[in-house]
Amino acid sequence: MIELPEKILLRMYYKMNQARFFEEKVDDLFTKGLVHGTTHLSIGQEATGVASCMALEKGDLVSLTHRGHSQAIGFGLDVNLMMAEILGKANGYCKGKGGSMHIADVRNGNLGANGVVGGGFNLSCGAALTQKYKKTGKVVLCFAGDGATNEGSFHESLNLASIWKLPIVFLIENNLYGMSTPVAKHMNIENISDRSASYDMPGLTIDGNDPLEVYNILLKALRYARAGRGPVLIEAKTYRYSGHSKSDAQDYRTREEVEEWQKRDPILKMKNYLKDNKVFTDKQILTMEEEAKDSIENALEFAMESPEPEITAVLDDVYA
Amino acid sequence: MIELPEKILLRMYYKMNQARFFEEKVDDLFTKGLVHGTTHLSIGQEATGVASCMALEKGDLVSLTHRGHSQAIGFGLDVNLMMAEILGKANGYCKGKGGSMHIADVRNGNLGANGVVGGGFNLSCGAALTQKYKKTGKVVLCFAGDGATNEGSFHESLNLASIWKLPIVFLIENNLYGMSTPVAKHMNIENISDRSASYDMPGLTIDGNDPLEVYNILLKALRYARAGRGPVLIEAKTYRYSGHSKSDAQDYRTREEVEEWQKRDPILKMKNYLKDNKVFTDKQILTMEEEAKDSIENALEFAMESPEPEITAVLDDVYA
Amino acid sequence: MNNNEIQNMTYREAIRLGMIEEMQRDDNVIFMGEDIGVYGGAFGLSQGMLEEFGEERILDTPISEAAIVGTAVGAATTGLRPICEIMFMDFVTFAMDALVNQGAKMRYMFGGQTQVPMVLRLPAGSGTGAAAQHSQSLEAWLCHVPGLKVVTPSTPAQAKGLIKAAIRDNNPVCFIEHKLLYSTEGEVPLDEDFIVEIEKTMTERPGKDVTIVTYGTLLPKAMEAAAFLAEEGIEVEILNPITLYPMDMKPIVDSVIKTGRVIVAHEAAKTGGLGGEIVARIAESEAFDYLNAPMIRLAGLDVPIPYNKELEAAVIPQKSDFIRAVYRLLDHE
Amino acid sequence: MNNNEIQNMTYREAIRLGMIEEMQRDDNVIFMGEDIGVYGGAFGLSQGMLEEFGEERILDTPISEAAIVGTAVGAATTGLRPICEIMFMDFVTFAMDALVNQGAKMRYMFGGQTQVPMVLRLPAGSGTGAAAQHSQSLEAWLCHVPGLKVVTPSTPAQAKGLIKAAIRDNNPVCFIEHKLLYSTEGEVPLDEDFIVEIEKTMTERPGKDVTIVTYGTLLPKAMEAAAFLAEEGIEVEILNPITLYPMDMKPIVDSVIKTGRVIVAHEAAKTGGLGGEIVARIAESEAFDYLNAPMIRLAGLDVPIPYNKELEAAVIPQKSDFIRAVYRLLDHE
Ligand SMILES: Cc1ncc(C[n+]2csc(CCOP(=O)(O)OP(=O)(O)O)c2C)c(N)n1
Ligand SMILES: Cc1ncc(C[n+]2csc(CCOP(=O)(O)OP(=O)(O)O)c2C)c(N)n1
Ligand SMILES: [Mg+2]
Ligand SMILES: [Mg+2]
Repeated sequence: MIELPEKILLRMYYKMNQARFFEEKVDDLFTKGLVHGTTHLSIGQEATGVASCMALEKGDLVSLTHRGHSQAIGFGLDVNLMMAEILGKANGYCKGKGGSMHIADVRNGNLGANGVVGGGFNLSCGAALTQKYKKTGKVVLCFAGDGATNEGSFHESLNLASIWKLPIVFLIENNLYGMSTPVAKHMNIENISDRSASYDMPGLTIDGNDPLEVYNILLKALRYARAGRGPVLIEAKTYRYSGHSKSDAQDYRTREEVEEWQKRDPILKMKNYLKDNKVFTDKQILTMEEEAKDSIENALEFAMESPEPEITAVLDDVYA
Repeated sequence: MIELPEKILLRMYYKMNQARFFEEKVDDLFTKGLVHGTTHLSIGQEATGVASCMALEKGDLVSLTHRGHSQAIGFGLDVNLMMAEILGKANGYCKGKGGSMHIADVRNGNLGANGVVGGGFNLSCGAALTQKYKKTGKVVLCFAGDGATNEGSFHESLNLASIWKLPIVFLIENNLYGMSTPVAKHMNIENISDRSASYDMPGLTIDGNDPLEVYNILLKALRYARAGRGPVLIEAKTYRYSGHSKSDAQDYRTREEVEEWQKRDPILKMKNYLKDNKVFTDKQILTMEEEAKDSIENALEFAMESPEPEITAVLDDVYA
Repeated sequence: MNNNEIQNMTYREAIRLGMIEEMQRDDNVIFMGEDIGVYGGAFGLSQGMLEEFGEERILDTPISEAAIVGTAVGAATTGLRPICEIMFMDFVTFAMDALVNQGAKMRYMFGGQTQVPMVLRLPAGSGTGAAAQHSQSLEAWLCHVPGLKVVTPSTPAQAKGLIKAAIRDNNPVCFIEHKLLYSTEGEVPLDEDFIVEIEKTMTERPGKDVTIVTYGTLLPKAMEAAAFLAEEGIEVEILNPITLYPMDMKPIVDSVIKTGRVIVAHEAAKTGGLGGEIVARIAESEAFDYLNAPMIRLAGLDVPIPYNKELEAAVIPQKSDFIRAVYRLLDHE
Repeated sequence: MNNNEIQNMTYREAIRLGMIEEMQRDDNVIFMGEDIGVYGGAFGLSQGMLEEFGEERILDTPISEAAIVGTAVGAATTGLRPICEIMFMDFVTFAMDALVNQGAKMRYMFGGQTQVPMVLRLPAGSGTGAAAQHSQSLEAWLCHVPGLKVVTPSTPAQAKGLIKAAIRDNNPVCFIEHKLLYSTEGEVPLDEDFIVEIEKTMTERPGKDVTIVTYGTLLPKAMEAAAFLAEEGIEVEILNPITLYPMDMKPIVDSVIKTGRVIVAHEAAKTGGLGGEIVARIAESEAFDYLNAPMIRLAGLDVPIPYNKELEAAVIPQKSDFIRAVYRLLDHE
């Protein structure tokens, strides 16, 4: 049994709940047609999104995927500004120009969600090159999906990161599908972490639905990268409950499969851990959950009341 | 000791010599400024270029690299038409439009040399898909250099070939450098064939300067692919004696290194084998060499006498 | 089998039907792309095709756009006629080498030894709230690549006729589809030999006062503007170069000679867009001497596509922009 | 340090010197590319730079163009100012996603949160006998991407001044170099603060009869043609938009107003080339009413670049084409 400081456990549990509520709310908004565009929910993947980021140090950087809400919340983004962005408002993170797929907080080290599958790999190499060059001691955590590891950029980036010993941890959230395509159909290997062998870098497959395992392994991997030993590839097996995006009939999987995974829900797992080990009382847990829920209600209210961008803003920020 | 039919040994030795003389002649033409453009010589790599192709069956296909003269001669291209192409003549393989980097004979299964490093990987997948779809029983031999295996297309193609079980043999001519960059600087692994693990495909590293080893391993790999078991990755270690291209000061390697490799020359090795095993008499060997040399003199003459393309040809063959 | 029936269907359904007919007609036609099998394609273009044609012909690929296009090129030069789908045109960025340096040049570079009969389907355009990486109109790039053909239908009938022509063509054809048009309806001939010839500009509406040249998703807006202006007695002629490259300029030049006034419009960013090419060709043609007013380009603003709905709409020419431009041309003394 | 000296040097040497000065000036400038270290770059642009700046700042990369550009984008958003070299412009095809969907859009997409100060050096053009995959001029693609800047010097002084400006700019700047110009010589200011401003069109030769707008490797040919015509008493004005995007149109428009006749020329394939954009902008400007003859575009033929020397030359506009075009314009009544 791994012992973690209460403060971390508390933040982890709170944020995982926040992420879940956030996305349920976003789902609701899309379903009601209140939001333009599409979104990719990570409900079920909160452990990989949140617990991984808990292991970061101040100043570390992240690169997120199109399925990036949990990752962003884990990294510490403000749910108010996230929700405002999704509603396309002027005070959203990207002034309403990015939306769900491009939430970023670059000044604080969140290099942004990326609408391009595999788009974050080489950006992360660049960010890590900066850390190495400037000897900041900081590490880049690069998220990607299983499907993304078949893009050429995965290969080029891992190779580059390896030969240049860049401080990056590549975290592959293997949720068993790239859109509708099961992993077994898009690659011939069981564990994506085996691909690390092509670059002589450590590779590890872990249970992505166990927040404490995610946290602990990430801590180790980050320490390795931070020590200047080079990049690490981690594959965390997990599952998304929602469809791929707004419109998905989910013909490629069974109800049973989804239900099977729901039994291994990462938030439930953590709740049981906290209860079983009496880290917090039931009341404390309930309070955390309620506070998380309230924060999302507030976020929605904040976002709703936020102003639309001026139409002239359309011409701003093309060039620095 | 592997026993091979005399006929094959004869063709192999003859063509390796032809390739060597061909390139020495081309080198000479460029040095004298008689040819426009640039060229990449494979002197020293005749075993990987020629012996590999000897293992092909009629109807099999090849995709060549920018360093493709030996490969082309191995596959059976006519040196007259090759030389005419290099001189930019109307009856060259590409009517003078391709030059050294684009020699092709598509109707006979030579899908062409490629000026783009890594450009042949996915073309080979396509050609192999045709073979599989049409159940022709034919295999594609895809050549590439060590440097090319760092392109994203290497990864995407090997993955695709693996999951679709395409009949391809990927032959990496690892000549220790990608232009000036030594392998150890562009990747962190000893053997490129280890990259096969990412795709669950057989991978093998062989002595690329031993024509008989190249031939025998290729036979096996082609048989595997032909049987519908999927692609194979072979890495053949070899060496080029000339500079990367026309203009190369070769500051990245030592004279000694080149000389060390010249002692392991593939043509010399084969000659010794033929002598030691008394396959052919010294006289027969000399005759083969002279015939090979003559064929190149004839090729040059043929090419010199060949007509220039009509200037109006510039507009032909853009569209079918 | 000759069939004179006409049926109402969507643009989406028309492309799908065209692909199905050609796959029934020719075994060498195969179809590759991400999630085109069970999922039926991100925009539903291949619904049911896996059931009909099986896994050998409907090939779900990994997320590897370069490999998709490169594989298609390799298959095309060796005897197949692949169709491939890039989920969003924005991701053709990954396949530019395979498309441009290989597919487009191979025939020429090899002195005519080979042909590359393939179709690259590219869903394009904004208006879906998908922001900067899922909304681009990059046709101008493709029209700058000798060896490629580029077509883009605006109506269901054009869509069916052009996809069939593209599949039968012996060259790499980029088939640009408009996400906002997928659900628009129109009459489509069921005749299996109904083809819309490549390199043909369509006259969508006759008129004598002002010529509008536009294509893709702007056509409906131009048509609405023309209908509005007709009530004011202004007769706009609308030309739609559904083959963008190589473009059939004659109807355009003839129209400008007749009207003396022209608007060239597209959704793509103005600078470097195809509008410049069309305007330049008009300027180089005999129509030049007939121009009564400077030519006008209406185009997307030179910005990435923003997420916010109002901002997104502000980037793209709207019906009102057409109307204003027509007035402007007519005011020019 | 102010230095008023002027030195004769090649275009190649001028770019190199500009890079060196900026790397000396700012530690955040790093340089990445294939074989730029010991080898000194495929065209010798970085000779000796490894010795001067060491492996931490002169980074030899694997053959991974997408990673080179993507890494530069990531480094640029986090505080470095990378220069990167793609060995031949033709291979920017591999890096289009990193450049277009990431580098160019990031600032806008993120609402101005970041900037992407990087330079992408792209050796371009034909004339070297390197055939279809090593000879392209693809500037038109880049000028269709809001968020990028595109510059292209024709002389050594411009080369030095522009590379320095590009490195100091806070946006992704594509710096297009011409292989045939590398060995051309000219006078170059040694002043370390000598900068050629981005977004500036240069008047290379004043004249009053005909305007020629051209850039890159065609400039010398246009200059030779102008010298020839001057002997006949024809005064050609030559304008060189060394920043192609965003382009400084004013001097061009002013010149056309003065001469009433214009030739727009480039090496890139005509269709979809930047010539169309320039012609369209002139047509949209107040210069339209001053045109005494139809505008002429001189450009590469719409074919891939062939290997054979004569064929290769036939694709590209030559001095004689400029001369003929000028006569044609002057004959137009
Ligand atoms: C380059 C690119 N290709 C295709 C898409 C469309 N697309 C968006 S998400 C997705 C699936 C990604 O799968 P994976 O990497 O496993 O991430 P997940 O969605 O499962 O989190 C696809 C195909 C895209 N956005 N970018
Ligand atoms: C995509 C691409 N990038 C760069 C080049 C320039 N280039 C030509 S050959 C070469 C080295 C290739 O190395 P390798 O694959 O090992 O083949 P070798 O030359 O050693 O046979 C390079 C960088 C190219 N032709 N294509
Ligand atoms: Mg997935
Ligand atoms: Mg090599």
